[in-house]
Amino acid sequence: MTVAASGPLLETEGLTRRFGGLTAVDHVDFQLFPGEIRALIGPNGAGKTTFVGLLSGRIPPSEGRVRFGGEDVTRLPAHARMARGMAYTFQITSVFANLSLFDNVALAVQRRLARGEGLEAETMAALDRVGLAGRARQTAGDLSYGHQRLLEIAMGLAQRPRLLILDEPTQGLSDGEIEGFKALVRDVAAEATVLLIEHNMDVVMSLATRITVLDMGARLAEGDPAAIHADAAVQRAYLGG
Amino acid sequence: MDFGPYLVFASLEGAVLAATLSLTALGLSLVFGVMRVVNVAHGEFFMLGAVAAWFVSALGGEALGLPAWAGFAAALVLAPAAVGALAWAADRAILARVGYDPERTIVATIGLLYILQQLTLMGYGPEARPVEPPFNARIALPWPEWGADGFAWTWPWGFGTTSYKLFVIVAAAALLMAVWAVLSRSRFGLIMRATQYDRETAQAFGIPVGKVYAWTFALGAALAAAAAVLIVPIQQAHYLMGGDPLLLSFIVVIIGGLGSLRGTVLAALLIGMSDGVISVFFSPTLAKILATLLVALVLVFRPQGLFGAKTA
Amino acid sequence: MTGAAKPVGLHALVLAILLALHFVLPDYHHGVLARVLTLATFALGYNLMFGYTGLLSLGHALFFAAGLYGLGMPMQHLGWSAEVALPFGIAFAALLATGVGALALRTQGVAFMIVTLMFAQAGFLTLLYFNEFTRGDEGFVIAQEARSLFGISLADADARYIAALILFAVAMIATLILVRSPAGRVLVAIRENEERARMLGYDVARYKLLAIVASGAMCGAAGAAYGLLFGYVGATFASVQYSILPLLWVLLGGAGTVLGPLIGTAFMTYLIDLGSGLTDAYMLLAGAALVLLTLFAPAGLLGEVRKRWAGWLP
Amino acid sequence: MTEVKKTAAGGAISRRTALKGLAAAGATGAGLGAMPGFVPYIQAQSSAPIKVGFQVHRTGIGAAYGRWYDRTTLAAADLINEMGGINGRPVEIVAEDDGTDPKRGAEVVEKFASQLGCDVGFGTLFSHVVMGSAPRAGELKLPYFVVSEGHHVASGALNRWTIQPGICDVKSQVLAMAPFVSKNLGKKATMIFPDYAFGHDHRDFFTAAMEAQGAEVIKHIAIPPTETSYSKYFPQIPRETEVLYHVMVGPGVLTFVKELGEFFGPSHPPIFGFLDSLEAVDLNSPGLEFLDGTYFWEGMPRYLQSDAPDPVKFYRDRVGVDDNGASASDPKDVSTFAHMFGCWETLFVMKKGMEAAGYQTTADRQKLIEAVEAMEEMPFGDEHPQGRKVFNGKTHQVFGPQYISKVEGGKLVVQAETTAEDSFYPDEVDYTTQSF
Repeated sequence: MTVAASGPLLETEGLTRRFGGLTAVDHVDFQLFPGEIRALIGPNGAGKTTFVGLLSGRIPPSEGRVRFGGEDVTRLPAHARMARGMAYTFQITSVFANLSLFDNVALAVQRRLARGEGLEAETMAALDRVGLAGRARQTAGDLSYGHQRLLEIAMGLAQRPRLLILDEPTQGLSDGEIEGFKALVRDVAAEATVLLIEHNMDVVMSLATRITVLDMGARLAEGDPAAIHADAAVQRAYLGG
Repeated sequence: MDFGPYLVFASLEGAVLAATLSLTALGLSLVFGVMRVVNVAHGEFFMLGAVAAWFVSALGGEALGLPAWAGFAAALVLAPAAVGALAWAADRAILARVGYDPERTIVATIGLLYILQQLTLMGYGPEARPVEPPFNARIALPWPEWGADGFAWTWPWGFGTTSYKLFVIVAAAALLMAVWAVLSRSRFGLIMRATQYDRETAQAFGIPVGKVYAWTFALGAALAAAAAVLIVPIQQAHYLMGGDPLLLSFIVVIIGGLGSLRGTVLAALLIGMSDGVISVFFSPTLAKILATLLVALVLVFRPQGLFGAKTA
Repeated sequence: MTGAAKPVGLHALVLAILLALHFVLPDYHHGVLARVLTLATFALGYNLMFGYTGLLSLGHALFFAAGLYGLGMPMQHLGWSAEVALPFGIAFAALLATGVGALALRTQGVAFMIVTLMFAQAGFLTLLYFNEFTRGDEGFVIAQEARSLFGISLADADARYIAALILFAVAMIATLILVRSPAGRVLVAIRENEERARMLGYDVARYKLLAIVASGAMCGAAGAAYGLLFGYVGATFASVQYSILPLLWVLLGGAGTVLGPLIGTAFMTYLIDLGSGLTDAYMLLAGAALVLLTLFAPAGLLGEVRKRWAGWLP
Repeated sequence: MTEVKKTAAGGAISRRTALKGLAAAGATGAGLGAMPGFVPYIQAQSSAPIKVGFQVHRTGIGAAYGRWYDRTTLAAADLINEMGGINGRPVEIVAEDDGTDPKRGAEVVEKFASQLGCDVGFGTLFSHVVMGSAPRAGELKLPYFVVSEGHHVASGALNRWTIQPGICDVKSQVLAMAPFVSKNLGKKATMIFPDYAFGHDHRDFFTAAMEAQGAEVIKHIAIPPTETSYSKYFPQIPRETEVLYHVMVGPGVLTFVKELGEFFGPSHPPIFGFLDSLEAVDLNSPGLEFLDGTYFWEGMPRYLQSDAPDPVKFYRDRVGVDDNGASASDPKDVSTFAHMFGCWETLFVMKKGMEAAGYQTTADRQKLIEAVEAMEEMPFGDEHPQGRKVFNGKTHQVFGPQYISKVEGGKLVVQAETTAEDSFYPDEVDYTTQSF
């Protein structure tokens, strides 16, 4: 990882996606450096989810490129990007509802284990980290919503990603759960770079080391939390002024 | 027969298939589009339509002494109504209870298929029975020819059709127009489309989704039965006749794009005509193989159907 | 992994019972069970794709027939021995499954059903078209003398049963190992939520193809064994009906359970066999049974057991 | 796999021992023995009926034939029982549906042999069911009498236990037809037939037979079995066709013939068809008027001929067929008259064979086959109302008369009758050299 130490972990150039006549993401240049907790914010319809869809490979771009760890991954399908060290947690909880918690997390773990050795231990460790180890044999669909979000994060962690993309992770969580979540992300940041799409400004302000603001599919502003807080353009975009 | 007349002849035959197929497929497409279930018993509703037509016309002819055209006209009304009622009952008794779960519906309708086939075999018998067409004059067709003596009309050997086959095409077109009018102009059509578009929202707006489903299922079956009544004077009613229309309807629905009336009709035309035209160029079984593979490859390389818009 | 003892023990017990039945069953049921075991292997192959991977194919008769003809044609026309023809039949089915899979997997859902159905129908018609070699719908009989493996005649009732049992046992154990392995977990993940599996970094298309090829090979093995054990090769086995049957067997027994296919096949076979002794309307009974099952046991016989009492069943 | 050998060989012995033990336990009604169908049958006593396992197409595409095969068989069995049965024992027909499916057919044969305690298997028509069932009959050493008209028996594809003594095969039928067709109707024939093995027999043998007559078949049109409309293939009939030869089978036959008429209108060439194209179909169905003046092969004349001899009348009467070949109780229910006589005659051959072999128990099955193989001449009479027959013990196939009829005034009137000798062809197999 000599490259990553100096250069960006993730980089886009002129990334664009059009749906029919609508341009959801419009020539975005974006850089994300190792060790950051980056928040991606913007009003509804700003193109945040489309943008991370382009990053993760769920959506093919109309134009532009994506580089990950110095490698051009624009043409790679989603699964190949994940295999290179991305992890993605869904905005709408998307665990395997009919499988046990163990199987859910084991699926995240087993891909990088050569012969399945240590599968059980690693899986349990990931579950333990989000406090769900005691429920390993339960069916995921039976969990409460908050617990399902935690499971989703456990699956992200279990992949040991270089980049963890969290799409609105605190949506629907209680205040208590949000506090726990924040601690978890700070913990994770020691090992992985985090890209966080988030509506909850408290979470953003307390977690992010840097913030990127999208509006109308374009990058509106970027900076540390204090700078963004003070940015007039950002305020206009949010307040519709 | 020369190539030119043969091509026209085969196309005409294809058009008859296309006409009844578009009705049958439209029935399947409505069920599929609105209820999101695969009705494997759809072909059996087609078969029941044909069998009911035989009963009505035989009864009308023997017991009441009605002429063939009156028996046929009665069958055209009564058979779809009876089959529709049966489908309505099947929806209430079975499909509604499995909650229109896609997989369970497939198994349940396979079960229904066996039940309907067996009951027909027991009540109607294994024979293929004919229904007399209301009229059936052979119409020899002329072919333009430029010979040594200039332009002339010739009458190629075997080049012709029957008045009834032409009637089938016209009647199917009229029925399609009527269905189109119901779907696009009537309140029921509006409610159906709303349910198709978004079941939850429709429910929230007070649309009785359960009732809409039952009526849609009945309408779909009635359309298949109507197609069968039209075709039964050409092909006889037989208890195993449902397989082919089911298969072809599925193909048409997929190629035409889900829930699109225009697409369904166009796809039925395409399938019917290609069935006719391919038979001009190849030996019959080879023609069937090629037509089958063609359909498969169309689906493989245009999974959204030929007429469906590519969704992002 | 914990809890491995129960499933392994159960399946060993089932095989032991099947072996024990060999010694005690009356002739007729002994013969019926040999056929059930062969066809249950067909169902196991189907289950791999449908029950575990969630791919509903309506064209699996193609793979059964590929094994059947892959074995039968070279034996009939080239004088191959069964020892060579059997693996050839299986390989032929697997190869065909690779081709069909590569094309059909570009589609999903109902389109996938139709495409597989169309390929199978084209295969069926091809058998009729080349009737000079295949003898079309009438098919052909494999001579009794040729039907032996390593000097054991499979036309003999005892050898036939044991051979069918070995076939089934191999297929069942292979299924068991696969579904309990990491790869099996991925197949289930694809069935449950394809997009999520992809976003965990799995090459979903490759796993699906793997499932089709494994499924095709297993169904082909069943087809080849059917030809060898029962001596008849015919196009009927490539017809639509034989694509629907494994779906029914699997759904009846319980999709996504290892023993479900055997239970479903045996249940349906005996339903028809006993039913036809009672009434000509046995298909009415079969139809009614299907409707009742969807109403009251939607997960299939074994699936319901797993849901209610035995969550540990693989 | 060497282990298999041990298990299988060892199994053979232990399996029998175990079964004996079970039978002993079964006497107390315990265990499996208590379940229906699990008690092994007990060898028939001398007064018990002779059980004839009757494989019948009650469902599937053969159902229209199956119904009439059923009626004919029961009528023959009743007659045999009135005559005092076979070797002093009554005959019992044990019917089981085979679904017109080769897998189910094989299962039914197994059921006859191992479960229902039948002495012989009998009856099936569709050739793929015969092919699927025959190997099992051979393995179970069950005499298997088929009534299928396929060439599969005489071609040598089956085994010593499978025998066709009651109906001629397609090869002999078309051999007998070719001289008439080429002399009276035309030298250039176009053939339309189903793309089934049955159709291929017609294609191969009739084409060769025409060539032997100095005539030719100028076009083959094979119709795929999944087809439901036929007109689109008719333009392939060449203009120079002098005679059109058609044979069709399955539920689409009436459509096929009707569309043929619509295609030609008033100017059709001479037409020669096999009545298979109209079995179980009323000749006076709407749309068939054009058939007037065309010719048909008939296995046995459907309409009562003015000069019909007594055995023919007797047979029609016993089966319950009216003068038009329909059910005596329902004139709309048309029989499969051209084929179903085979069931009647086969049962009488079986009777004769059992009497010659002194058949008592299933242990005498081999003697039964040998007795039938020894048969040759079968004279016309109540037992053979279709006509005098000659049986070939080597090929297990019978040969007999064929009828050529013309449609006149909505009825089939016999024009010519060929003899058994007209339909002979060189043997293709000698089953008597095969071991049992």
